[in-house]
Amino acid sequence: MLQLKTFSRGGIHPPEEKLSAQSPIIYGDIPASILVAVDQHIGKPCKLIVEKGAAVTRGQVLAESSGFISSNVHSPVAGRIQKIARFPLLGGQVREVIQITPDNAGENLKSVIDNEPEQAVEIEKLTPDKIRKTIADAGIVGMGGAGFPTHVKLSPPDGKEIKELIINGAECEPYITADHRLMLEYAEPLVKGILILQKLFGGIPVYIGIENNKPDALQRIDEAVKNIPNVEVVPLKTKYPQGGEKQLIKAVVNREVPSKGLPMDVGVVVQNVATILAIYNAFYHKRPLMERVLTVSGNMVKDPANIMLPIGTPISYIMEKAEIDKENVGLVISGGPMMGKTSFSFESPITKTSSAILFFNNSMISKREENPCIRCGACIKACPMGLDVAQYTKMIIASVISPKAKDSILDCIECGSCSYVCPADRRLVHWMRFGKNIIRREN
Amino acid sequence: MAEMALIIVGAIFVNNVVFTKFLGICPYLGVSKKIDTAVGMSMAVVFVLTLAGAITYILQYYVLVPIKMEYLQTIVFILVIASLVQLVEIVMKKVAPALYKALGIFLPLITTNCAILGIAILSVQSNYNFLLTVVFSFASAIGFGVALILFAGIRETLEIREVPKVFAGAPIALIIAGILAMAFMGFAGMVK
Amino acid sequence: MGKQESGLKVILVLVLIAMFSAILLAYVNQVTREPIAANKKAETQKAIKVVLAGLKDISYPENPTDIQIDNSGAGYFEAKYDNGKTAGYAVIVKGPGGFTNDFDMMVGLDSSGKIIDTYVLDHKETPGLGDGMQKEPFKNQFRGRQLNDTEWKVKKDKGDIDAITAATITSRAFTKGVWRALQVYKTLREDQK
Amino acid sequence: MLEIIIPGLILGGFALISASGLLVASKKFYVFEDPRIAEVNEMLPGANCGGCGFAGCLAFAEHLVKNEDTDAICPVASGEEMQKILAFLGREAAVGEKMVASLMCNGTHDNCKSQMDYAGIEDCWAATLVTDSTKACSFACIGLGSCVKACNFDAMHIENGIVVIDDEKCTGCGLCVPACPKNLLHMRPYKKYITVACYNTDRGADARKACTVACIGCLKCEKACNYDAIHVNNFLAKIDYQKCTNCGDCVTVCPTNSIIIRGQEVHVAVENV
Amino acid sequence: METTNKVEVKNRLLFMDSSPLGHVSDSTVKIMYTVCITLLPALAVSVWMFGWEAVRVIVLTSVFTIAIEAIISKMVSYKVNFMDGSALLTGILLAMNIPANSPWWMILVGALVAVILGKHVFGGLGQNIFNPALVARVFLIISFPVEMTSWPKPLVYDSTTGATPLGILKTEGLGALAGTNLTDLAIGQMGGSLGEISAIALLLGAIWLFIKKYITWEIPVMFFATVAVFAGIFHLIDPQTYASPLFHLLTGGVFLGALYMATDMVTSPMTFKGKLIFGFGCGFFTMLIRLFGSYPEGVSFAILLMNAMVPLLDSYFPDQKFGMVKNG
Amino acid sequence: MNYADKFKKTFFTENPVTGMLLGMCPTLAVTSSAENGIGMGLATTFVLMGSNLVISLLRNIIPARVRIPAFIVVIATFVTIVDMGLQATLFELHKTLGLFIPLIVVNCIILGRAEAFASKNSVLQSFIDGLFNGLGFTFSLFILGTIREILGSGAILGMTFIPENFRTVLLFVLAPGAFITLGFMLVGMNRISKALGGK
Repeated sequence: MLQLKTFSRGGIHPPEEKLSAQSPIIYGDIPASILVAVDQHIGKPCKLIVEKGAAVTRGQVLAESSGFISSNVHSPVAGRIQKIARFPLLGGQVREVIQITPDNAGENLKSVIDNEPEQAVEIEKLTPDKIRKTIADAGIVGMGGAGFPTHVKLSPPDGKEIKELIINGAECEPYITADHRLMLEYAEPLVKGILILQKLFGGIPVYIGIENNKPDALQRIDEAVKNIPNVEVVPLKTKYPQGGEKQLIKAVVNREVPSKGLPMDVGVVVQNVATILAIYNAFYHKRPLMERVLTVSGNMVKDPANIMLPIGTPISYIMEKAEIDKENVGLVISGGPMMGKTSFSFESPITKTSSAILFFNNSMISKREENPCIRCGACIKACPMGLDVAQYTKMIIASVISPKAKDSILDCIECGSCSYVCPADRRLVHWMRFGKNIIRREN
Repeated sequence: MAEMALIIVGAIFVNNVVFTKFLGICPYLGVSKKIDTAVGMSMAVVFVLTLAGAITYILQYYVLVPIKMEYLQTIVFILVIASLVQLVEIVMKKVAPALYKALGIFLPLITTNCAILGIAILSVQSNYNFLLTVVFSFASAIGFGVALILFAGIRETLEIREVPKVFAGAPIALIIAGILAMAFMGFAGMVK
Repeated sequence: MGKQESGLKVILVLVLIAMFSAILLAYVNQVTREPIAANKKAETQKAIKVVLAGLKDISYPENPTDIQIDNSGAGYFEAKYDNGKTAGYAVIVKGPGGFTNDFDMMVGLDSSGKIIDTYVLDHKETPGLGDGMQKEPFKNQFRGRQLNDTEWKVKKDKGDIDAITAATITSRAFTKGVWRALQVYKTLREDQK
Repeated sequence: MLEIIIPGLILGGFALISASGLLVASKKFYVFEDPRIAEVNEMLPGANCGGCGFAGCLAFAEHLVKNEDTDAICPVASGEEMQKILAFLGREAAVGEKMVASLMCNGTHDNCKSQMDYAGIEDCWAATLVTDSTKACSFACIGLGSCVKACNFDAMHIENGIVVIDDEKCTGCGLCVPACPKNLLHMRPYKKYITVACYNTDRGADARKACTVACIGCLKCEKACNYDAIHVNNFLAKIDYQKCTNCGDCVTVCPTNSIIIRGQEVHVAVENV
Repeated sequence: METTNKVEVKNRLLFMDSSPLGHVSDSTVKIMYTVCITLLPALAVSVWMFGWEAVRVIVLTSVFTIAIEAIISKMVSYKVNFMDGSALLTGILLAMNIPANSPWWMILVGALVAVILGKHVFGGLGQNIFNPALVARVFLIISFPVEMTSWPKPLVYDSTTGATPLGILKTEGLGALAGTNLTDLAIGQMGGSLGEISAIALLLGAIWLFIKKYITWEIPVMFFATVAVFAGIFHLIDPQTYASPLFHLLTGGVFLGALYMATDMVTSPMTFKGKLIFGFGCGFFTMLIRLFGSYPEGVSFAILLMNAMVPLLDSYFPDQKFGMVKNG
Repeated sequence: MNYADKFKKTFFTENPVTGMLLGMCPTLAVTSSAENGIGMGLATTFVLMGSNLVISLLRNIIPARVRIPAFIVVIATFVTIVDMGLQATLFELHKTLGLFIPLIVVNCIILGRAEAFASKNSVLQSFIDGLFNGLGFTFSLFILGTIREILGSGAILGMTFIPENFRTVLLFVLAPGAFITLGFMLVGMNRISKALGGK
């Protein structure tokens, strides 16, 4: 067998725990209350354009993009705005949220979606500007977790040429299987979405990077793209954090995004599988980003599943459906255990970027006490960015950060590999994040 | 040639100025907090010490010995060194302001760096000829630099290690110097 | 500090201070020169007295006579009886290759070439170890030995000398020094013949 | 005699050469440096705290000497000292009133409950990377002591979940103000001790739910104030210290005890009413 | 922390922490004890060679270091876990660095120096610059040269003492070593400190550490290679005076030093280039001292010297960061 | 000025060695025995008193620009006097102190006191300042020398007190011991100073 591609430096192998890999995507019901967060992306906050008490329709814009790096937010349901107030989101932030009481609470999402059949799209006639505008209007953001507005990523500034498009199907985080299921069940729509982006950049080569721990998805996508020119599936060796943009580019096209640079600096755009599906929906169903598939898993979940839900569904709804005992839940993670964020409220709604919700009981909680660093170098070996994490975190703790270290600290992708392997239980990622915070505050 | 090599190895390692001769301890403790300043200081010492070695040799053998006033050695040497340092300071301030700013208050400290006077007197005592005096002064200064930069490297990491409060600062610096001196004792006997 | 003094004054003050200092020092020097010289001499005297212990009614020159043996310098005092006959020699040699450095030592020999005693003038050997060469059990074994009746090596090197515990190198250097002194004696004897 | 005179002449000669060499050099390579910088530096307290916005006292001294800046103030030096320095430089001083840092929150563990089991790094900024607030009120003092670390004068301590400031030790350097991720610290005049200990701009009901001593924006204080010194904006009262007279009327009327008297026995003053 | 715990009792709250929330099962304690265990073969050989005396030394050093660490844990403000294996490891390594006939008071001094001067003045575990066991060894060599240079003879089990092969080489020259059998040296049949003697047993233990990835190849390989090359050059120039490379590798502390002392995580560099230079430096200074210095053995001095250079190596020879490659 | 207070200060909190870290070279170099320490200390004290006295006398005459050379010449004069005087009277001590007698010139304590005190204060005060600082210096050297002598040679002031068969920790009379002992002594003295200051 050929040597599978992967990125060259660092990386770890956490237990995969893909418990829901064989559970087909199920469709949730419209919950009794929808909480749409006003800001679900990175960039300029958007502008609220609805008021309390107003009636809204499905797909209506609730908050408008307020600049280039910003994104619209749509109502996933028809209903009435109950309240606009600050509310804890998944990941512990308290932000403005629009609470909507849906008119059709209890209706299954499947029937809602089936009401919006696929329309024919003449790809050849789409202009790049039209494509970008449709994507921007649909409020599509990177759905892998970062939430960066997609149309911005697809608009390289003058002088930056995009030579390759990489579709991120690596899904390297433990537990999460949403993208895996999407690739299995939505292969054809995904290909259609990919073709739109390929058209946008004038038929550039497209690589779909999928880790080899998902052989069925590899096979399925491979079949779907067999007859399409210039689109190729790239099987990757399973290694965390292959799903990180920089690592994926290194693995697939063997180029390194320069420090402080963006993928477009090496002529590449990376898009997540779920984002591609959202793009497909925007064109073929004229449907803005209103639903997403997420994995519900963790040791408190009896039947780990992949479920499609309207954005804004409170997780208490999921807990009810999945019969999770609230009393015993000690830890809720939005996203995977390596990079996901913890949440403190059961009422927090899911957002565009929630790829998974993991519920754990207290056994998962370890109040790790930091021990002294014994300079074993495990963190450095594990770091996919080649950073001297041990040294930098000590600088941050002592608040004497050398100028050279500052650049490096900002290069950290917070993948968690270092903390994961540290035998001294040091909170390296948290310190690195804290260090970034200090450096940003200084500037 | 061999003698010169021995003098160099001897001055840098075996009889290191700081670790075995106890010269220049004040700047060793004072200017070793940052590698950059340590490097600057080392260069300044190399420059001044070599120059002072040469000048004091000339003074000793062409002025003091002929007129049989060796007892004026200390006073003449120090007067010359002090003036030399001040001269270097004045010139550097004008010619290389960046370097001057980096070394800051430490240039005047070179005057009271006993390594300078100590090495000058030692080379006279060792009866070296002019060339050897210069080489010896230079090598001694390099030895000082090696000790200083090594030590500055350690102190820079100490800043991010959790040294107990009671030992922080001078005590730990001295203890490290002690351990380094222990390690340097390994070179004992290398130069006969 | 504020004002700038005139250049002339600056120079003048410094020159005056220097001159005054020099004059003071010159005076002190005049006063102390004698005692210092005496002290220095006394030290050598003391060493000679130790290494030539037992020889009575002797006289020797003020300063050692330099002599060249196997590429290294040495010096010696020739001690004479009142009647002008050689009583013995106090030889100053270097103990080559001590643990840390060479050291200066003095070896006393009687007119027949027998070692009377040894004395270390200046050394940098490890206190408590190498400086055992100044102490009794070690020193004693040299007394009375001659060039030819002894293999001048430490026992480890298949010689006759007991090394100081854990200070073989020092012992070896010391032995070599003594041997050198004996060479000096040999040379002198040959010259006289 | 000659033996004494000659060394004198020789050493004098050396001195002559060195001194004239130095003199020539110092003329030829002359770099002007205002001697006043050193003197001003001597007059400054030498805390090197950076509260003035410069990199240490020497840099501040250099700034004072080189710029005609009469407003720059060393927060550590008393007004008198500052005046002395400016007088030395021949300028009129703008005398600053002593300011102290003041916390706009009273969300102790009793008043504002924790709503999570925070296990991350013990630092407010680090905590904000995980959550907006560990307490029910998202505006509340996190109480992990970022400001305490920033304080060079041992004037701040964490007590019962919030920071307590010692007005006597506080020099008003203001370094703690940017150190608070929740923007809860502000500078108030030392002598004006009435302060709104809340920063919650949520509606009254929401605010009250989060914390028992939250400002609910009821406007009672605004009405009670005879000096037009307190105003409610965005459901939060704010005192204008230019006008405040320390009369304490607002403290009396506040239904949630969110306006308090600092630097005195806070609770006694409130309960007496 | 304390406050959040208090609230937890009444009203259970969700756990909030920064990612990642998973963790590998390795721990400092596990690493320390693993290293201790891999030293067992070498200890066994030392017991075979020197008998109960060796057991006595091992027990004393371990007990002393742990006891001193325990006392210190009561005196300092930072947390010290004296049973975390680091004190035991220091103790065992110290035992391996001293002769089997060491008097108890010397072991006590060694343990004091190792734990206090070697570690706790710097702030305890992980903060030290120098390898504690080596600080102690060098301290003892300098302070008690008599005790530290009279080594019991192997397989004799009485109080006769002799010199190490390197000691003989230094004082009596190569000729005195004519009958030495390299196989004996590899097994450990020679005079020396407990851990100095058996190259094979040390290698055996170290292989396990390699497998566990607790040590990497750079330092030991560079160390061995430098010693071999250095010794080889001199041996080629003058085989009558200078011993063979294999002799230099198998005698003295090269194996112990290269595999266990120089690779000590806390006091060795963390970067690839740094490790290579570190290994080279250790070998270089070892041979410099062995060939030209007064001490017959230079491994401990060499490693201490290189320990001092670790901060410089770490900061001036960093690993290449991601994104620094020019894309061709 | 409160002399008693100042005296206490120069011995503990502002001790030239343990408080201000001045004059490290002779401190480390000559303290292998208490006797040497005292000798060095007293020699330094003499120079310190003399130079303080003279510099204080000349403080208004010496121009700022040649301040350092002028001070150093004065100091060097006294050092040379001590050098010659010791050689003439205490020859053995002079031999052990060796190179470090001329190096008193560059002992930062002396120039430091000249700069910081004598050039600004009256003659009597400067003289007393020199005396106290010198004694403080001597005190530190004596303590350090005593510790090293006890540990390293098993003797106090040259009198051996341990039995013949016992070992001493040689390292303490060697160079590394000087550094390490002083390091620990600083910790001890800081503790004492703190205790005294706390009263």
